[in-house]
Amino acid sequence: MQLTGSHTLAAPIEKVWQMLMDTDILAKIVPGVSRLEKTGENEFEAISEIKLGPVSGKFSGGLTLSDIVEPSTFTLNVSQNSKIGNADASIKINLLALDAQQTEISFEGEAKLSGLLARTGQRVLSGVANTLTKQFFTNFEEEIAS
Amino acid sequence: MSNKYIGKAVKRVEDKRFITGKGKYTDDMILPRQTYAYIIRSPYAHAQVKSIDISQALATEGVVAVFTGDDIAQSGINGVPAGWQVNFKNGDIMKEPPHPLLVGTGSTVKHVGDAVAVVIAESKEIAADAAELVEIDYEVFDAVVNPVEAVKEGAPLVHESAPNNIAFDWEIGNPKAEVDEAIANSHHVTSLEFVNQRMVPNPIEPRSAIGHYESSSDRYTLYTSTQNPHLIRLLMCAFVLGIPEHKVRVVGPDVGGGFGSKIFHYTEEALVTWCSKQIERPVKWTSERSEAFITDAHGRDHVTHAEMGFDKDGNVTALRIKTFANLGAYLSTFAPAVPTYLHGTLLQGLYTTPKIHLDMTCAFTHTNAVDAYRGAGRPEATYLLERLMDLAAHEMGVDPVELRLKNFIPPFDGVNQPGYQTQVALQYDSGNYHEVLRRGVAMLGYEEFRKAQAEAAQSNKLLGVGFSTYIEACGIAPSAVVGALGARAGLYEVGQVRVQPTGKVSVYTGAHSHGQGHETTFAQVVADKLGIPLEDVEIHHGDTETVAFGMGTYGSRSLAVGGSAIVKSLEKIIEKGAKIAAHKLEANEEDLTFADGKYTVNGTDKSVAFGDIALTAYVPHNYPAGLEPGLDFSSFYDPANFTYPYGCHIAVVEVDKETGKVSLKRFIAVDDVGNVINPMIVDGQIHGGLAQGIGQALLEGAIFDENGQLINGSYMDYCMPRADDLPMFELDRTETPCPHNPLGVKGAGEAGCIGSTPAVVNAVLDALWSGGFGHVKDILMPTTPERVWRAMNS
Amino acid sequence: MIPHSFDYKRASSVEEAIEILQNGSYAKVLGGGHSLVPALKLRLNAPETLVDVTRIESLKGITIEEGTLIIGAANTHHEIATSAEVQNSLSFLADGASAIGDVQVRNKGTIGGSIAHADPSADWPALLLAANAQIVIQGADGTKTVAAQDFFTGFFSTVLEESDIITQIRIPIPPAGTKSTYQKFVQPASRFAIVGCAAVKEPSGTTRVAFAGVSDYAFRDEAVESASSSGASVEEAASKAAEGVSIMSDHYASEDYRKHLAKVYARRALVEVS
Amino acid sequence: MEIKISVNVNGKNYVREVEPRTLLVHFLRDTLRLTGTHIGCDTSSCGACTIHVDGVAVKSCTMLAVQADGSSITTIEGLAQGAELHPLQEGFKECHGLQCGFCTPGMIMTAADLLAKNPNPSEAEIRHGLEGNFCRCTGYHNIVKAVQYAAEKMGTEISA
Repeated sequence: MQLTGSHTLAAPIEKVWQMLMDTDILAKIVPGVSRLEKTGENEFEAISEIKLGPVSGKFSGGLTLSDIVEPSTFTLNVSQNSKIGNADASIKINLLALDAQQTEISFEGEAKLSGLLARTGQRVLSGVANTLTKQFFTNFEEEIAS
Repeated sequence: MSNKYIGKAVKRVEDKRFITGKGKYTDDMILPRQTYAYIIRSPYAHAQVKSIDISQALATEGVVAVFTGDDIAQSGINGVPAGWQVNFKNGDIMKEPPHPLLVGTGSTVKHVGDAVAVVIAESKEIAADAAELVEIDYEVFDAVVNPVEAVKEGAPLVHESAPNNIAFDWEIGNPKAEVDEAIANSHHVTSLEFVNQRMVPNPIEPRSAIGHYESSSDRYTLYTSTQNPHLIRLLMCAFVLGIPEHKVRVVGPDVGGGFGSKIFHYTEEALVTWCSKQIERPVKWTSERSEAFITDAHGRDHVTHAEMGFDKDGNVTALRIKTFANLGAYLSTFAPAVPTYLHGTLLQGLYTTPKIHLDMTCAFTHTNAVDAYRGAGRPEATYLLERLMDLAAHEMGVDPVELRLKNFIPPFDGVNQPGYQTQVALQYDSGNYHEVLRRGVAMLGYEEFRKAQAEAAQSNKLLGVGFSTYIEACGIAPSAVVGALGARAGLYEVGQVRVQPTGKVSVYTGAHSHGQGHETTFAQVVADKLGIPLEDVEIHHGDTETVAFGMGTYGSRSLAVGGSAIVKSLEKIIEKGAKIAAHKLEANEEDLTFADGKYTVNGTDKSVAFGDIALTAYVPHNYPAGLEPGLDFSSFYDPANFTYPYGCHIAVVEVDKETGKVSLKRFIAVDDVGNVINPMIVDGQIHGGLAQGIGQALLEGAIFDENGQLINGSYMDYCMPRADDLPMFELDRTETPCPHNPLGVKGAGEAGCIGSTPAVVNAVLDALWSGGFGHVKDILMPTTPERVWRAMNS
Repeated sequence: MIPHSFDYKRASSVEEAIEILQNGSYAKVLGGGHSLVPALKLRLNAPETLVDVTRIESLKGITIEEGTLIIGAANTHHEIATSAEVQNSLSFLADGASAIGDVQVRNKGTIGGSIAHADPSADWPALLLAANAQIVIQGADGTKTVAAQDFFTGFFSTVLEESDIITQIRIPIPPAGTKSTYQKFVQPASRFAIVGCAAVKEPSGTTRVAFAGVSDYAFRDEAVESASSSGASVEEAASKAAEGVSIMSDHYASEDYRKHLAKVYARRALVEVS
Repeated sequence: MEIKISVNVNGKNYVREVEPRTLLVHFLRDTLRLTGTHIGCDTSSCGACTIHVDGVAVKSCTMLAVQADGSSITTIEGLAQGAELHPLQEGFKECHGLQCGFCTPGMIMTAADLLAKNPNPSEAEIRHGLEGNFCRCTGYHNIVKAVQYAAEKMGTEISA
């Protein structure tokens, strides 16, 4: 599953970067994540819960940040396991200052699904990707505004 | 002798139980003290099992046992082998890593669905709940799913013992240099690269198996939804579990369809048998559909580059093929034979092609095993030939019917004219190939169709016609031949006829019916040969305890081989009966004629009925001296050759130019399956085969993503034909008897599935060509609306 | 095929159902069950409680009152497809209902369950959008009526709160001479819409066009509507379909093919109502 | 926690305790041992489990047993009137509308619902009416004929 998107946030690049590097904020804006605990340098344990229509699943696993180039890019690696299937995603996130108050955030990556999710969920996967992307940016905007 | 039943559309005797809900399929059984197995399967296509923690599951109330691959390995069990060995071109031995029943700690899973642990519990609910408590840690590796990619340098390895993922390579036909030269010298060469996609057989009954070990007798019974119980017993006992065969009974009760996928010995069969011994209770496993998608063997999956050369008159000069066949992660029972002996040997088709060469590479990938699926190799050969024929006709601007007629092998009956020796090892038995095509074309109304097509070409609904002619090698086969080709079993069949004292007849056959209607067709043969009512005959099959031996049902072999075995026994019965009759009638045996159920002294009205003979055989008070009592014979029939059904299939489709959607408007099939015992059942077999072949052309196909996940692994995504996807079929047949078996039959089970696929795809292309899209050479199967739309807009 | 364990409660009134839904456990409303039960069987969801609302009398019945067609939320697709009230007033809803799933699904699945579920490829949402339906919702704080256009908020998402029950669907019967249609391009395996286009054209020229299957959720296509309402040709109006929305894709129909189909089906629908 | 349900199946009343999660098809097959109703998939797609609940065809794999409480159920075992086969059962036999027999009970129950709603269906209506049932053996040709046979026979019986 390809994950791509971009969005302009009304905040300076430094602030956006700081927020992304802040575990508590990251936990709030990544859709579904309910808990993020630091387990090492740029390594976290993540618990998430996805409820989408008929599907509701609890996932757990790791989240790591790599290839960090402040304040412009890093890669978010997520590995989440559940009884209905596992998701492993690697997403490269880029920040670009449009002006002093506006930052374009874009990402590109791929999520690999396995198990029952991969086998039975194809019909709605693109919708899931779109929805999670939208949620991410909405959450981000809300967090900036708060 | 007049036939009362043979050749008649006798209604099926087995139907009564099925239409009243009294069929007995494996999952319908609940044995006393039965337990339920839930198999935990890898969600990854390629990963190492780092650790397995079963403690929580084991502690769950109602859980009887949990086993892992380590337990299996400790009891010295290696895994399931292939049933056929095909060696490399250079003579090297085929790579054959066994398929473990459960993948143990430290080992790698090789496809999504590879089994890792089994939870056995008092109920299926408890088993399913406890399975969630088993914690398995995997380290995931890259996977490879495509056979062309798999053999490239550096591709992820499926088995360390198989470098470059090559199980074996193989070739057949004329020397490659001769074929290269003939292609080079051809006036026209039609070349095509195409994929024969992966199919999921999908019998509607998911597989099920119950292992039942009884310590009192130290005996095992395995109930399993299989097409050949004896072969399962042979493989499981001798090669997997090491149990003496006489201690094992395998029963294949009513089986809800197979289409090839239930021929093979699956790991689950050995697993429930083994587990049952460990816990001394019956263990049942029934596949769920989503589980079936990732554990049943799939079919087809070839990537091919083919070239067909023609001279300036349109005669085929040569055929050159390079194919990569995907065998999946493990070698399933028949897997090595399917792309080779069941495929390469059919590349002559119905044509006089003088030079043929196939170069085949068989690859391991991180996917389910690929094995025989209805037609098994022969549909792949037919698809290749018939797509090339229609494309060549299009490219050369000649009529596809004329091109075929020009290149057909001339008629021969195999008696007065010899069989036809092909360039690819086989000798065809008999055939009149021109006739089936002429009949099909007449049924179509070819000229009128082309007029209608020309009119439709101006509209948004294009019309197309596709032709296909096919031949298959069925009724496998002479044991000596298949043995020389690498089969690890003989391919004869067993038929036992037991005449009861009252003249009723019990027949035991090693063929296995899972929809084919053996209980009726075989009874028709027996009733007519003995001149007794059909009701007096009962056919028994599917139980190793009652049937001496057998090779099961697949490859359209049941009647040709199994039926012939029964006929051999009937001949022995009649011959022995003649001795008894001669004694009773005080006549010479040579002066007797057996017909219509009685022995008559020639030229007199003195006769004795078959029932009297039967009674005398068992109450031998007044009996020929030196003759054994009883009337019960068993025969092993080993055929002299394959049988060669053939036919012509014609599809008419409508293509919506705006959406690319293909609607099948008509389907004409003229088949020659040799003599026909029950035309109703033969037509039914053809219908079913057509639906599956059409399904491959229009709807079906497994899709693996690059990580080895089957992304359409449910009926929500894997499209199969429904009632409203198909028209009524228009059938006709010719009957050219098979010259080398006593019934003259050739086999009908796969025919429909072999000819129909290229007919439909050719029709789609013909529609496009008529609509001004002459540049389109191929559309991947299934020809989904999007693919057709893209082809038109490419 | 074995769901996780759950409690089952059968509500005899909407109030009782709401009360059960409010008791704190993770509860799901069970209508016909044809979206929920398959998910439970595959263990894709594990509610603690199911509240069966299908036997609540007030959720049944199809009536016409003062120019409004009122469909109780617990009516099955089959009941709607064969209702004389529906056939006579808004026949495209009957046609649409009979295009859902298969016979068995239509015999058991309910309209309320379908729209609460808000599957992006389901037929009802598009039909109700084009019909300008109102959805009556009863919840802890009383009853409210929400326009279909406001009801569907996203991918499998609606305005429903966790203890809300859909009680009725109210559809204004359009003026005489109104034409309507539902054109569906079906996914042959799932029977869901790859593209479903519902169109209603009133004698005044006012046109409503809604799509199922195209985007993350069913939507009214305002560009097509305004073009059509203002007298653009069918071709021209249809060419504006599905622009500016995120388009779904899967192995059966990619994004650009689906978009193309939306335009084809918009045209076919508009031809039917013109 | 088990719940007591009472159902009438093929004319017989049963009161049983079931887990709420028990699917109706499992209740029929495992508890009542009526194994003519089959399970062919897990996504409510194949129709092998089709039965009649209160007179209409439903997929018993997509219904909980508790939902059937108080209902009247007919399964394939209850379709014949004593020894006399239902016209559809007869039609399937006469027209060779079955091969392996696994989809057959569901197919017959669906066809019975179709004929109840539409006693004289066209070929297209029959094919459409069977869209919720897979048959992998017959190619549907003879199933369509079997339904036509039954429709004709039932029509004659009614008019006679």
